[in-house]
Amino acid sequence: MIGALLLLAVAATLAAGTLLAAWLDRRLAGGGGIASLAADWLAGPVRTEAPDDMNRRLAPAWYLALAAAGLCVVPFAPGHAAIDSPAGIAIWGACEALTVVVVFLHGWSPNAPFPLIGAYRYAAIGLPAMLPSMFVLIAAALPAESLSLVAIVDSQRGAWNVLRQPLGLPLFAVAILSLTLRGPMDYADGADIAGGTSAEEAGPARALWQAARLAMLVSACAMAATLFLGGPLGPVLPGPVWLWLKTAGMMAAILALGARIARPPPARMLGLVWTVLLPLSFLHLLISGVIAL
Amino acid sequence: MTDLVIAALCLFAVWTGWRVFRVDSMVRASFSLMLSFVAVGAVGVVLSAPYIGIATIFMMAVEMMVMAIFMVMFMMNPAGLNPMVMVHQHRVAAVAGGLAFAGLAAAVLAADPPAARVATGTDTVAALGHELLGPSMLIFETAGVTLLATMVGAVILSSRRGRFGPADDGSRPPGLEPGGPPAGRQPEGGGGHHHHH
Amino acid sequence: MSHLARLAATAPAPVFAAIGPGLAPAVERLLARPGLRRAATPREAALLLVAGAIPDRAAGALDRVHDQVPHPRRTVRWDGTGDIERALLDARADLLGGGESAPDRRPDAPPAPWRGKGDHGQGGEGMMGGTPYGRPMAMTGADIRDGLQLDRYTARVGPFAPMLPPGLVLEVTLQGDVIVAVEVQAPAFDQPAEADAPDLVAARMLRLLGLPGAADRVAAGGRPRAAGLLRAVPPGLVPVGGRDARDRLAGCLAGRSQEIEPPDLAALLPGLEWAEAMLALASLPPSSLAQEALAA
Amino acid sequence: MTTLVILSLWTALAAFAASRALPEAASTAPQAAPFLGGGTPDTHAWSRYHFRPYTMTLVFVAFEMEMMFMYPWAVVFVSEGPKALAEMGMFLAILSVGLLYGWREGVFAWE
Repeated sequence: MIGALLLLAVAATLAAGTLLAAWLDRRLAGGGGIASLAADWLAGPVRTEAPDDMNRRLAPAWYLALAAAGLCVVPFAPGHAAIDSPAGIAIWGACEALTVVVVFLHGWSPNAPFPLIGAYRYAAIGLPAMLPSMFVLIAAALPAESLSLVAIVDSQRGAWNVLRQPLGLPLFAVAILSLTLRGPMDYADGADIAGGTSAEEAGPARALWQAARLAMLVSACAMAATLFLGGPLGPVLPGPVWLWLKTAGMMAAILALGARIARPPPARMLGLVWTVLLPLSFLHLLISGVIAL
Repeated sequence: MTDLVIAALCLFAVWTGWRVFRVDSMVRASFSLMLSFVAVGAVGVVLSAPYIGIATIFMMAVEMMVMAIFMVMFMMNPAGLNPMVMVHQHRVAAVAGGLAFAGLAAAVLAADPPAARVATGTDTVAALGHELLGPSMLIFETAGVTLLATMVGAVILSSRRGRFGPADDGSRPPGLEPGGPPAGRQPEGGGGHHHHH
Repeated sequence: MSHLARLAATAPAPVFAAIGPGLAPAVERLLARPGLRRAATPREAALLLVAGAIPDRAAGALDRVHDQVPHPRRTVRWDGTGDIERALLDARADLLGGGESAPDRRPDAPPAPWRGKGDHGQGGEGMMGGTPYGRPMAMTGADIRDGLQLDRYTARVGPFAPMLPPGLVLEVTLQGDVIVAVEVQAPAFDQPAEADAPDLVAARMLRLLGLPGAADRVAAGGRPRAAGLLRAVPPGLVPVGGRDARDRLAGCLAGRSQEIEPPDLAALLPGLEWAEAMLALASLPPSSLAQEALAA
Repeated sequence: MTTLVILSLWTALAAFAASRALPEAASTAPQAAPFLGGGTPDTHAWSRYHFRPYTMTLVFVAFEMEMMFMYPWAVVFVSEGPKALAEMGMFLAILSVGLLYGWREGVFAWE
């Protein structure tokens, strides 16, 4: 019974969150907004020369499914998640890894030059950009003594992780930007490659892909709120409401951040990820470890 | 019920594994193999080894992504625009496959799996952690160092750019005195990339 | 009109601009208006804005871009006068109300005949031969960076590529995303002096740095309000006259206009990664890539 | 088991939705041609794509594999105490050596 309710909550959060994300995207980051999604949906489809049809149609679906799967491990109330697995954060990590695969397939499948460049660029940056987020997940598991997000939420009853692990949220923000193809980490869809993996996509397929990007934003921000802001913990209001509020706040912050940081060419970013972000995440794990003991 | 699910997952793993050799595109082949491993990971999840199952999926997603990159990079006709046969040396392949299957099947039948069920509520992840920090510490550390050696080896073998110039120029360190012979130990003959100035 | 169409009608009209001689600055400022959306590719657009008199040499390219816009689509021509925003919005409203879509301008024929040829009728033979699905496959060639002999992809980009100045046609050969050879096939169209204005040059660079909002603010005379602008540009990128792309961006943001001698693109671009090359090109004032400049 | 059921549920739902929402499309030849700003390509885009940071991916895979050990380790970190801290120090040291070596050889770049 509670399980069905939680699944319903996941679906509702994803749907409402996607609409909110589209609205915020338009207000804060100059994105298309809900009306543009509708406009894309109404446009006619395009099939490129000899494409990989199966992967072309499935890529947006997998992206959406990964967003939903990721959101399932997030507790909506203290002690209750749709998937309360002892390997919760590993499930989220697997969703991150599969996102790289899905974005690559999206760019590979049209058999066209700009999407192809976008796909490979994303693989080059998206793969190593996952490493800092793995350190962040591992560090969050230290004080909780568990990989389950329910336990991670419980461990924050005293103090939120954003205080105990100060480097965590900024590092995870990089992962969110990379997962949702935004701002400085959007190597799939650059303007120099005419929109990259989406350059040959029109009509419902484009609308679905854009919606999936926003859904992934909801999911990733809910995860950030759970890892660092105590998830559903909070006074007076019921747990889910706190989670929604924190998630919406994270979404606004990520959208504003993404629209205000320049994106270097990929070769430069690759160096930054390995030589700046990765040492920082070592430091983060060390600090979190010492504090947890 | 569990048995049925496991059987279905195994069938899926075998089917996607078979697809690897039937699709023409290197990308499809790589990700078919990934799906096969995902099914194997899912079997792990069903068998009360959630971490190992999910970690398999996690690792294989990343590794098959890298594999797809290299397959496309080095294989002729990587997208299968011209249909082709993905299996070479049919007879050898069939014999090798049969032998491998027989060997693995024998190993499975000969093994003595623990009969006791894992009690519900056992924290298998913590048990794994204690094992890694306890009896299996040496294995764990050896794995760490082995992987470091892998990293260094991969870099040496694949990188053209070296500390002292491109690898195909010998990547020679500068001399200790200006114009002198390169510093460090000299490779013994047959290196193929000697520069005599 | 369905509910969805009514909702879609409130969205900014997605416009892909094919810019001819003389109108580049006007179009760049036009597309920053809130009622319009600059489409990065014709696939994203419903309207094709043809600004100015397109020279004959670009007529075929214009038809190709036109046919790539998904249905329902409409072309709007603009000579630089009149209320073009109104015209675009009217065309958009008409399309959403069920107005007729413009038919293809080029014949529906594949780039090379292929049907029925080859063992499986896919147009190819063996592993690499023939023209499967109408095009040959790429072949290997030398590389400039690490010497691996992998496939080269040769294509002509432009004259309406949004990342290049309008009119410029480059025949580029890529290995991966690194440019290994460039030939300038046609120079950029002549544009008024305003196209070289520092704010527009800066805006073009900001757009390539993933900051469309900041680009619009700068083009409207404001501050970019974004972080890491100069650091994002790799140092030493395409130096011309002792100043690299980063210096040029800093100069443009400070409002200094620049005099640049025409660069030799065929010598400067090979060896650069695509994003770096496009950033370097955007940092040059378009007049330095126009006819008399390249002829000199 | 619940995990598996829920994850397969989302996957199946999404795949079903995509197959309904995105019907097989057909385009005329001029519409199907790849977008190059009005230009034309000589060949198919699918090719032996020269992925530049290939050395990086090899270092990455080894790195990633090493990190998979850290998840179970994180769970017992507090209960094992200083031993686990020393362990982490060693692990980070090993990873740092790999990182430093890669950096010195310049593999985190576009070849």
